[in-house]
Order: sequence, then C-alpha cells, then structure tokens
Amino acid sequence: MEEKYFEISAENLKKFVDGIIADNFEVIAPIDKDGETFYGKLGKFEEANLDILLPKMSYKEFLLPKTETLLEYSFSGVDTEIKDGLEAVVGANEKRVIFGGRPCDAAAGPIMEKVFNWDYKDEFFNERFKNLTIVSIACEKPDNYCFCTEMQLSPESSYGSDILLKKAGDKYFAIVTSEKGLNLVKPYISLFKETAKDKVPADKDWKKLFEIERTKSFLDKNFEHNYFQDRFLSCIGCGVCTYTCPTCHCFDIQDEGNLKEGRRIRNWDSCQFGIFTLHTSGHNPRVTQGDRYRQRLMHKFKIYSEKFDKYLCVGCGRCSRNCPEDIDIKEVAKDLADMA
Amino acid sequence: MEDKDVKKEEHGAPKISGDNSNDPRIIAFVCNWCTYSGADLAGTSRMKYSDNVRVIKLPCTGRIDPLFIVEAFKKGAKGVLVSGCHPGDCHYTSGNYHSRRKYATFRDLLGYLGVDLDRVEFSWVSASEGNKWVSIINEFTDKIKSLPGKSTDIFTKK
Amino acid sequence: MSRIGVFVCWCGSNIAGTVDVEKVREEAAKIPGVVSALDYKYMCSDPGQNSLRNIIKEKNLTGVVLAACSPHMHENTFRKAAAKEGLNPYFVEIANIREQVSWVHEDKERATAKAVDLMKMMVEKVKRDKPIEDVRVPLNKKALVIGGGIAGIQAALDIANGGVEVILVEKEPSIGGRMIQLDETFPTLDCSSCIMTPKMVEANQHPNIKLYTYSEVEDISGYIGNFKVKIKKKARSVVEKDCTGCGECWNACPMHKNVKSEFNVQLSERTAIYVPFPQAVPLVPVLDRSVCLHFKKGGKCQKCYDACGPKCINFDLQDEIIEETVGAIVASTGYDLMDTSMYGEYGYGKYKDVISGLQFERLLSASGPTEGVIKRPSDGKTPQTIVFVQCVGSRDPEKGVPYCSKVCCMYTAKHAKLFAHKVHGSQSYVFYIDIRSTSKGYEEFVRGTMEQDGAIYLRGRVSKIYEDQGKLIVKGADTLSGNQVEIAADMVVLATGVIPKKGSDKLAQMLGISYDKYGFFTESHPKLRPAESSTAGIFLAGMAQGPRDIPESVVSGSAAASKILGLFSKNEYEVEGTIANVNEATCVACFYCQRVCAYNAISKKEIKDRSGKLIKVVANVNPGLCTGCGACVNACFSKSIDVKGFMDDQIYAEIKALAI
Amino acid sequence: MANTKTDEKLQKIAKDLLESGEVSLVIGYAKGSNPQRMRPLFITKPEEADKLSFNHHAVQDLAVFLKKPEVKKFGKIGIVVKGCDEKAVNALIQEYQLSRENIKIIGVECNGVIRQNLADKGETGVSESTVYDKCLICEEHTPVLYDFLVESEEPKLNLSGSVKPYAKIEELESMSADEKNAFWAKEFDKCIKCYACRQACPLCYCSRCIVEKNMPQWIDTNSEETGNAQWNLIRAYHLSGRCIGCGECERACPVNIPLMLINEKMARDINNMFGYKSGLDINAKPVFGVFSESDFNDFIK
Repeated sequence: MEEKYFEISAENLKKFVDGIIADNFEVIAPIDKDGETFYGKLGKFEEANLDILLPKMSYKEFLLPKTETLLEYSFSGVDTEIKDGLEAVVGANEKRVIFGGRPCDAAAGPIMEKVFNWDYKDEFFNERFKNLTIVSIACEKPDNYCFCTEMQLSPESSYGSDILLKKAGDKYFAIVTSEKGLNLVKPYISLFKETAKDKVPADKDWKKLFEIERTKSFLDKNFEHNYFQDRFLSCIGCGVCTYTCPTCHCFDIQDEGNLKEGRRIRNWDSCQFGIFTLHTSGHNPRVTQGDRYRQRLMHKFKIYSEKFDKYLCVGCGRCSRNCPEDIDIKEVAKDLADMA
Repeated sequence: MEDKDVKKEEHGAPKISGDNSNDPRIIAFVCNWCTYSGADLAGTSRMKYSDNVRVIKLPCTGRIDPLFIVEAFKKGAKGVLVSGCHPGDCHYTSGNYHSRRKYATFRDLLGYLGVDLDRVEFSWVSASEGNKWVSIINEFTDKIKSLPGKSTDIFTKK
Repeated sequence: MSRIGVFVCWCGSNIAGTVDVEKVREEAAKIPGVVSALDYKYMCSDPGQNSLRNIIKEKNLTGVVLAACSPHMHENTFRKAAAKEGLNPYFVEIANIREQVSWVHEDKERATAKAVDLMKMMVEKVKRDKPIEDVRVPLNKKALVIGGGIAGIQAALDIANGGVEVILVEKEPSIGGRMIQLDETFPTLDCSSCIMTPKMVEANQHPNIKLYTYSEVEDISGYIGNFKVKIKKKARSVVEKDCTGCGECWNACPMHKNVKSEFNVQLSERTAIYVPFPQAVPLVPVLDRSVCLHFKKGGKCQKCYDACGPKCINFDLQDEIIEETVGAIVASTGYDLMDTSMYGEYGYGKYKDVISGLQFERLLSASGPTEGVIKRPSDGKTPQTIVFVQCVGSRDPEKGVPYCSKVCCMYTAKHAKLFAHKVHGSQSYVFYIDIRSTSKGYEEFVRGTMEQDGAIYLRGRVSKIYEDQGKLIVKGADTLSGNQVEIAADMVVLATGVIPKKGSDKLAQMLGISYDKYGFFTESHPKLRPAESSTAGIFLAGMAQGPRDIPESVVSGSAAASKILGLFSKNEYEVEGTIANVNEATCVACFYCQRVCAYNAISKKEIKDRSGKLIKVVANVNPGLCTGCGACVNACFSKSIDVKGFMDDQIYAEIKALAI
Repeated sequence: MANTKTDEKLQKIAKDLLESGEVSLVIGYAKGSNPQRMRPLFITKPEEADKLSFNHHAVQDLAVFLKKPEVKKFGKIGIVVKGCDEKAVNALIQEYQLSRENIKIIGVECNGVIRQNLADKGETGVSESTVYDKCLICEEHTPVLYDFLVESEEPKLNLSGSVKPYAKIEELESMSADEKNAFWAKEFDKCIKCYACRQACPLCYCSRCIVEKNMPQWIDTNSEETGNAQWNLIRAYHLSGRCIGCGECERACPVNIPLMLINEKMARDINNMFGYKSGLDINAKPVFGVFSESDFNDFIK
C-alpha cells in the first residue's frame, strides 16, 4: 500500500484511542506499574505513559507467548485424542493493537517473521503477527543505550509500524503504512486530517557511533578471540537480555500431563543458560558464559544477517538497561567494530 | 474416541470423582515404620474411616520432601497429610527431626503465599495408634469438606 | 516398554466382600503397559504363588503388582516367589487393599474406586522400578574395644573367647575402670577387687586380646568390616616388656607429696612415676611427665632410673601411633562424676569432710588411703554420724541434669550399711527423693540398711550445710513429717550424679555415632537395638550409654560381643540394596546430605581425570552404612541423590496416577 | 571522576595482592555505563588496579561470581564486598563451595546503595527513601569478616524511621489466605521464568537446578500460573534459612516481582523459629543441617 499521511491533534488522538477501546479493541500500551513501565492492557488513554522511552519488557509476548499450548491430548486406555492448539489462536486477538511503542519495537516483528517462515511456517506466530496492528510513536530523545541508527533503523523509522506517529508540538503526524493501519483509522477518519508527505517534518540526521558492518566483520574472523572470555566474566547468565529482547525468539518444547491428559507447550528459552546446549552425553559445546554471550552476538550481528539479510537486533538497548551486571551491548558492539 | 470406549468409561470407571469440595481428594505421605503400620492396625482392628484418603508410603518422614505437598496439590488434591513417627521414635534416629524443621519452614512459606494451612496437616502417628490415624483422617476430611476457599489455586490451572 | 502383571487377591471375602475385585482387575487391564491382570481367591496360597510364577514366566513380566494385604504381611513372600522366576525381587509392589481399604471402608463402590487408585499407583511405581542388588561388604574379623572398664573387659573377653582377635584400648595406665575403684558391691557385698582383678588379669593374658593401656584412639575412618584405626600409645617412659613391676622406681621418686592420686580421688598422694593402684594391669608404672623433676628441671633427676634393676626406664620414649584395621568396634568409655560446684550450699571443696560417694568408696576400701578404716579427711578421726545426700545433680533440671543416675540409691544404701558395720554405734542419715531399687535383691538390700543397720531415711532435699564447732550442720526438709531437720554430722557424703566420660562427645564425632544432649551415646533403637549405635559395625556398652549398674554393664558388654560374634559368623555383611545413590554429574558437593545422615554413610569423593587432576568433589554413599532412610534426598537441593526403591520419580508417578 | 580515598585504598590493596601473587584475580567495582552505575571488574594484573572504585551505586553482590566455574579456575581470589555481600561469602564457605584460604576478603564499609531504578533516573543522594530496604535493616555496614577493611568516607545513613522497610510483609501477614493468594497470583503471573533471580543469587550455586530436572518434573515448565507459582515457591524454599538478604534476585528480576518480601519474611521466621541467621559465622552449621529435639512442634498433631 502506498503510505498515507495525516495530522491529528493530541486531543483527537485521545478520542481515537478511547474510541477503539470502546470498539472492543484490545489496546496494549506502556503503563506505569510499581515505579516502572510495562506493556499492558489499556483501560483508557490517560493510563498510557507515552513519555517513557521504552517499557522494561518488549511486547514480544504478543507474538510469541511465554508459554504456548501447541496441542492437547487425552487418553482413554490406549486410545488417544489430540486437539490442535492452533484452534485457540486462529480468530482470537483479531482486534489487538499495540499502541505507543517505539520504532525499534515495531521493527522486531518483521525481522522475526523471517525465521518463523524459513524452513517451516510457524502458524502460531503467523496468526498472531497477522492480527497485530502496531501504532508506534517516533522517538525524539533516544538515550545512551539506544543504537537503532547503528542497526540500520532510526528513531523515526516506520519499518514494522502500521501507523507511525511523529510528535510535532501539540499535534501528531500519522504515517499510515498498511491496510491494517488504514482500517483502524477509517471509522475515526473525521479525527484525522489528511496531509501530504512533504508536510511531515523530515527525519533528523541521526549520527552513528560505529558501523555495524565492522562489528560483523570482526565476528566473521575472530570466533576464538580472547575478548569474549575476558569481557563476559562479569556475565552471570541470567538471560534477562534475551527475555527482554524484542527479537530473541528461542523456545523449548515440553510436555506436561498426567495419566489422563496432557499438553505439549513451548516456552521461552535462552542461549544464555548453561543447559541450553547441554548434550545428553554431558558434553557442553558452550561451556563458559563467554561462549554463550559470544553466541548471542554472533546470532544477532552475523548469523541472522547472513541467512535473512537483516540483523537480529533493533538497537532498543533493553539488554543493556536491564543487565544486572551493567553489560552494555552497544559498547560491546562498538568494541568489536573498533577491533575489526 | 470410539463408542465402545465411551461405554467403558460410563460403566466401567469407578465413580468417585474426588474433584469437588463434597468429595475431596486427600493424599497422605506416611512413613513405613510408624504411621503406615498404624494405618494397618486400624485395618486389622476393623476401624472405619473416611475413604477420601490415598496413602503413599515412604521409608521415613525424613524421605517425605515438602515439595511432594506441592505436587499433590498440583494433581488436584484438596488436602495433604504428612505423618510419621513421634519425635524420638524415628526408626532411622533423626529423620523426623530433620524433616520437622523443613515442614515448619515450608508450611510457613505456604501460608505466606496464600495456601490455606487448613489444607496441609502434619501428624505423628505411631504403629500402635490405629485410633489416632482414624480420627486424624476423619477430622481432616471433614475439615477439608468445610473449606470454601480457592487457596490452592496457585498450583492448579484455573 | 513395561510388561506388568497385576494380581488382585480376594483374600477370601476379606477383600472381595468390600471391594469389587473383578472391577479392579478390569481397570488394571486397561492401563498401558499392563499385559496381564487376574484375580484370585488367595494369592499367598501355594496355587496363588504358582500362578504368579507361571505368568511371570509366560508373559515375560518386567514387573508385578499385587493388590492384596499390607506389604508388611506378604511383600517378602511375593518377592521370593518372583525371584524364583528370575525377576528382580524389588520389581514386586503391593497395593494394600485389605488393611487400608476393605477392612476400613464399607461402601463397596467407593472402596473399589480407592482400590483401583492404589493399584494404579503401584503400577506406575513398578514401571519405574530399577533392579536392586543387595550389598555385600567384606569383613575384617577383628574387633576394637574402646575403654577397659568392666563393660569393655567383658566385651573383649567374650569376643576373644569366641575366637576373634580383640584390641582393647584404655586411656588410663591400667584397665579396671571405675569398678576397680569401688569397695564392696551391692547387693551381695562381694569385694570389687576380688571379682574384678581376675577378669583384668584374664584380659591381659588372653591370647586373642591385644591390650593398649595409657593409649587413646586418635582417628577412625572407614566403615563396618573395614575400620582403619589410629591408636596413640602415649609415651610411658617405661619399657613395658622389661618392667617387672618391682616398685623400686616409685619408691625412689622424690615427688611423693604434691601430686594427688586420681585413683584415690584426691584423698592421697602419688609419685611422679607410679602405678595407680597395687593391682594395676599391666603392673607397669607410668611416668607423669607433667610433674616429673627430670622433665621439669632439665634432666637432672634420674633417681628412678638409678633405682631400676632392669634399666627399663627410658626418658626419651615418644608417643607412638599404631594402626589397626578392624571390622567392628565397641564403645565403652564409661562415666565421670558431675562437678558439684553449682551446689555451693553443700560446701563440697570448701569443707574437707563433705566428700563424694566415690571418695567414700576409697575410704571404705582396704587398698584405699586409709586402708579401709573410715577416717575424716580433715582430722583423721572416725566419724560417728554421717549424712548421705542423694540426688546431688541428678533429677535436678535447674542445677544439674534431669535424668536419674540410677546407681546412687543403691550405693548410698551400701555406704550406710558398711558404715554401720565398720563403726559400731554410729548413726547415718539419708536424704532421698525416691528410692529406686528395682533389680533382684535390691529392695531387700535397702530395707536391710534401714531396718537392720538403723540408717534413718529422710525424704527431702538438703538446703544448707555449714560448719559449726567441728561439726557439719546439715539443714534439710523431711517432707513426710513436714518438719525442718537439722543434723550435726561428722561427715557428709554426696551421691553425685554421673555424666559421660569427658571427651566422649569427641570420640562419638570421630566414630560418627550419635549422642544425646548430655553426651551419652545413643543406641540405634532404644528398645530393639540397644547394643547397636546408629552406625553399622559400632556397638555400645556400659555407662557410656547412660547410667547403669555393674550387672547391666556386664550384660551390655556381652550383648555387644554377641552382636560382633554374630556379625563375624559370616564372611560378608549383607545389607538390603534399597540405599541412596548419588548422581555425580550433578552433585555440587554442598554436603547437606552428609549433615543429615544419621549413619555417617556419606563421605567426600574426589573425581579425577586420567592424569590425576582433580575435576570435582562429590558426595559418596557407603553402601555398608546406608540404611536407605532417604533423609539425604530431602536435604539435596539439586536432587542429585535418590533412594533406590523409593525414587523421586516413582513418588511423582504415584501422585500422577492420582491426578483428577 | 577523580579517585576518592576509598578508591585509592582499594586500588592499593588490589595492587599489592596481585603483585605479591597472593591472589591471581581481584573482583571489584569499576565505573559503569553511566555515572549512576557501577559494574563488576575483574583484574589480573597489578596495573589494572587503578580502575577499581566504590560508591553508593555499587549495587551488585560480587559474591555471585564465586560460583562461576570460569572464575573458580583462578584459584585464589580477592573480592571487594559490602557487608551484605560478605555474608554470601560466609554462607558459601559454610556450604563447602569455597574455602577460606582461597579468598581474600576486601571489605568495604557501606552506608547503603541507591536503588538502581532511581539511580538510572539520576538519583545520586543516599537517603532513607533512595536506598534499598535491605540497607535500612542492615546490621553489617561493616562486614563481619574481612582480610582488609576500607572505611567509608560517605556520611552515615540517617534513619528517621519514616520509611518502614519491607512494610508489605506485615500487611501480607494480616491478610486472609485467599487475599494473600490473590496478591501472589498476580505477582507470579508476571514471571517469565527467565531465572534471573536464580542466576543473580550467590547461593544458587547448583550446577543443575531442580527446575532443570525432569525425572521427575519437580516444577512444571510452563510460564503460566502453575509453573510460575511452583518455581517461585521452590526457589524461596531452597533459599529459606540460607538467603543472606542481598536482594540481587529482586534487582535482577525484569518484571519486578517483589522477591525480597518472601526472602525477608522467611529469614525473619527462621530466626524466630530456630534462632539462626544466615551468613554470620563461617563455622556455624546451616539451619537445615541440624535439628533440635525441642524444635517447634505445635503445628503437628
């Protein structure tokens, strides 16, 4: 679809959001909770915190729930009955909107979508992704941990957003990039004023601190470099980086049940766990935390881009902000680029 | 499922459901030497008691891990009983003493997290206390039946 | 895939009357993995067992569940039957549908439902059974007895007479213990040395007994059948094999005034080189280096050396460590008397004529400091009035200990009696709380002291003792008459309570046996295993276990000996295989398992690579000591230890079978 | 920022230890990714010692690294610890995870560390309302055991009592079972089972955690109400009587589950029931390694 451009006042934005909530859309937005901000279900527009740069967690769970039931089974003697878990996902959450996220978060969906449709089409992911309408707000003041620009995005990128809002004084410009976005706007079109592309303020010239290609080229050649073992002595393997990451998508499939019934589920998993690569033999190819953090860097800045032409990182900086031991991935990526 | 199996279910399966408050499932973890023998004594003395209880025998109270209680709740038990030798009587000298510390702690934790402590019972029943076993089972069953709360919900799927 | 056979027993109408056994059988047949289900009138009968065996054979079963009576009844019966068909006996599980279902419930439908549940649980358990082999431990047929008092000597003699080698270790210079300090013994009044000395001599001369006196057990490692023992033989300064016990050395010793005799309980002096008493076994002196002038004053004095004919005194002898390997141990370390300083009002230590019961024994003894004439320590006069105070320290939770010392009632009665016999016209008073005289001839003995020997028994406690004009004024209560009593006595004898020998807690830790809060060794079971400690291969005897008198000590010594002889009657010690098992890959060596193990069965094991480099330390279960109680499993956070036969996985499967 | 006296003292101690070869690694703090953050620093060469620093943003419990196999390989280690962290060192020694000879304890006097979420918003002042609750109940501002002590130059934490630490515990204690259940169900619902609480805990040193054992499956793998509640319950149980209250689990938790409300409650009750506080004495027997015949028995029929 060709992009469409609108203007909307702050007051009308409120009416728009409250309107779609009244229309039974499930609106997920940054909401303050116990002194921190998380994505949560919005009751009314005022509850949303649109000033926060980024909520502590990404909204990955709406694409890849922390636990997803793949199938359910029940026994009767030796006969087994199976129910496909997809049935519960198809048709559900058709009216779900992520509102107030940032361009980095929005970019995560289309990047992850590539692996979920690579050698196997993951219908669970696709179904959820298809149903999600994403309304993001461009950043005005990224912080020191942000590096979307280095990750070939920008604080004002519309990649992955169905609608991108850019604040301009007390009003917003809305860039509608998809049919999904347009359909969301349509019933409230009176609140929007269509405008031309050249009326939308141009993106600022965001400076890069380093070139991610250089990071990649270091990784290409230096798998055994001492840097990894030394630098990540301070990593405790907590996995917070991966769990809060909008693009980390590793999962583990498990069965739960008793003699009568049970289910097969998939749960979030993390390459930062020692057990992640532990073989049945007892051998572990990634034995140190340095090995594991290197794996994360490799996957994000080398392997994924070689396979899918996209880095598996949107530069949101959550892993750095949330790291209990203050490991800053931007600093690390720059170190690697500098050494290349 | 084929029809014959459905029939089998209807006619074959025993009817005790154990899944509602009128007919709660109670799981008892007991030591081999004292309480299990005490329960046997109740049997040889032909005493009668509530049939909601299912006994799991272990060598010693020392072997009864408090985490078994969680597993029992997970699998739908509405009440869990742990029972072993009286202090000083442990067949293995000190198993019940070590476990008592753990039970006191674990019970405290369960209560704090919102499990109704009326649902978890601990007792010392010796091999000669068939009558005590009977009264503990009967009273515990009655108590569980009278509880309305949802307080084991954190362990079961809503 | 499991091939389980389920056998539902009717037990005549005992089970079938209340449980629909056919329904239980039908439900069993539906369970995946069950290949055979049948019900039968009496499974324990010969035809029942035969059908069990036939089906194991025909269907090649991997597990058997019997829904029948309590496992305490017939588990062994069925295990043996299964073993005859080559099935590991531990692959037989019992669902108790008689004692815990049919006999205790009435509603047939509900009882049946419960029986089905119990059967299902056992099917799930047996599916996860692993083969278990019983454990055999080789035995070194040699025993160690620690402590050469009457209990230890009795144990050593009995073991030695059974043809087994014994090592008897005694801390003091002579064996004989407390008993040899006593004068006459209740209730028969035979003289202690007369009955004890021959036993001491026999122990010393027995070809199967190796005696180490003035020696201590320094370290013990290993387990039943294979204890490695280090014995420290303290430097005696006298070459034992050359000494004739002539006594020239101690007669020559200039240090004869300042050292109190331990044997005579401070009532006399001894020399620096000495034998504790004339009948000592072995009759070889010990040189007490802490007081000897040779050692205190730079080697000048060597009067004993000069006096010694065979020249067997050697000032340069050093402590010696002897290593022995034994298969079983008797701990019989005996007792001490309580320190009574907390009873300041009794004046013990302040008034010379307030003495302990053991001191009075020495005053009575013909070999004692007064050669058997009762004399006051203060002025050597013979007392005419003695007050005996019982329960000094015993049965007094506030100041002393709550337990009864058991022997004091009897020895006090004996003291009063002997006093009456030796000092005619004298008068004794006994303050008591209760009189405990329950063994054969004891009650008559106490009666005799009161009725024939005129001792006046007053029920009550003594509140104060003080000196007034050469007399000891004893103030107390006679609770029977309700009067306050005041007696002017020449001497007061305190029946001081007994406590475990100093250092016995250390020994218990070394042995890995448990002891109570007072330090007495704890028996494995207070009623059924009174001679065994909590650790396999270590047995208990005498007062080290708790207060007891001479006959009881002798019995306990013999009991320990018979246990050891029984153990040694086979070449291997056999234990059930249901023991703990460590997953070395995941064990993180926190050793909580070791802390909670009552049997000392867990030790540290080092895992090394081929080059000998230490990879990790893990917990290790000693199969000879483990009883399979499972306390370690409960203590393990990472669940790296499990008990065969009751594995976590099986317990969980049982719970899972009950899921609703 | 310039070195403070505290920094200089730390640097000297570390330098001497490394130069003399008494240790082959010193774990301490360095300036972090923003002025309100400190980060762990691992130094093996004396000349690196000048990066060492300490202030009220040194929130991490460095004892957590002592359980890492990569760190254990260094053998003798020097470690900079606050009073709370030092208790973790003691507990590790008590549980045979560390031997006293292999550790040089560089204790720093600490008057409280600032909550990280406030620091990230620019907070730099130590006060009752800015430090962690653990600092308000701290009885070990000076570590109980150390080889070197670096005194603090910062002012003492002024306690007016206006902030009640862990006030929610009493509130929870007074609730009905169903109310407590509802409170915790809501908290545990947030859990994403990342196990950061475990990894951040210096005393969660098992190489294979119970949650990773699947024969049997002690803890459901799902991250829904059942699996989450089981994990949080069992984690808390395994730390009962062992937790030294450093609060790292709660700080690491990306979804803000108030884990210290559980840990602190259990620490209090263990002390009440058995008279035991974790990590105060390297020679003490851990509370679940011993028993007393007179232990609390009232709850048993």
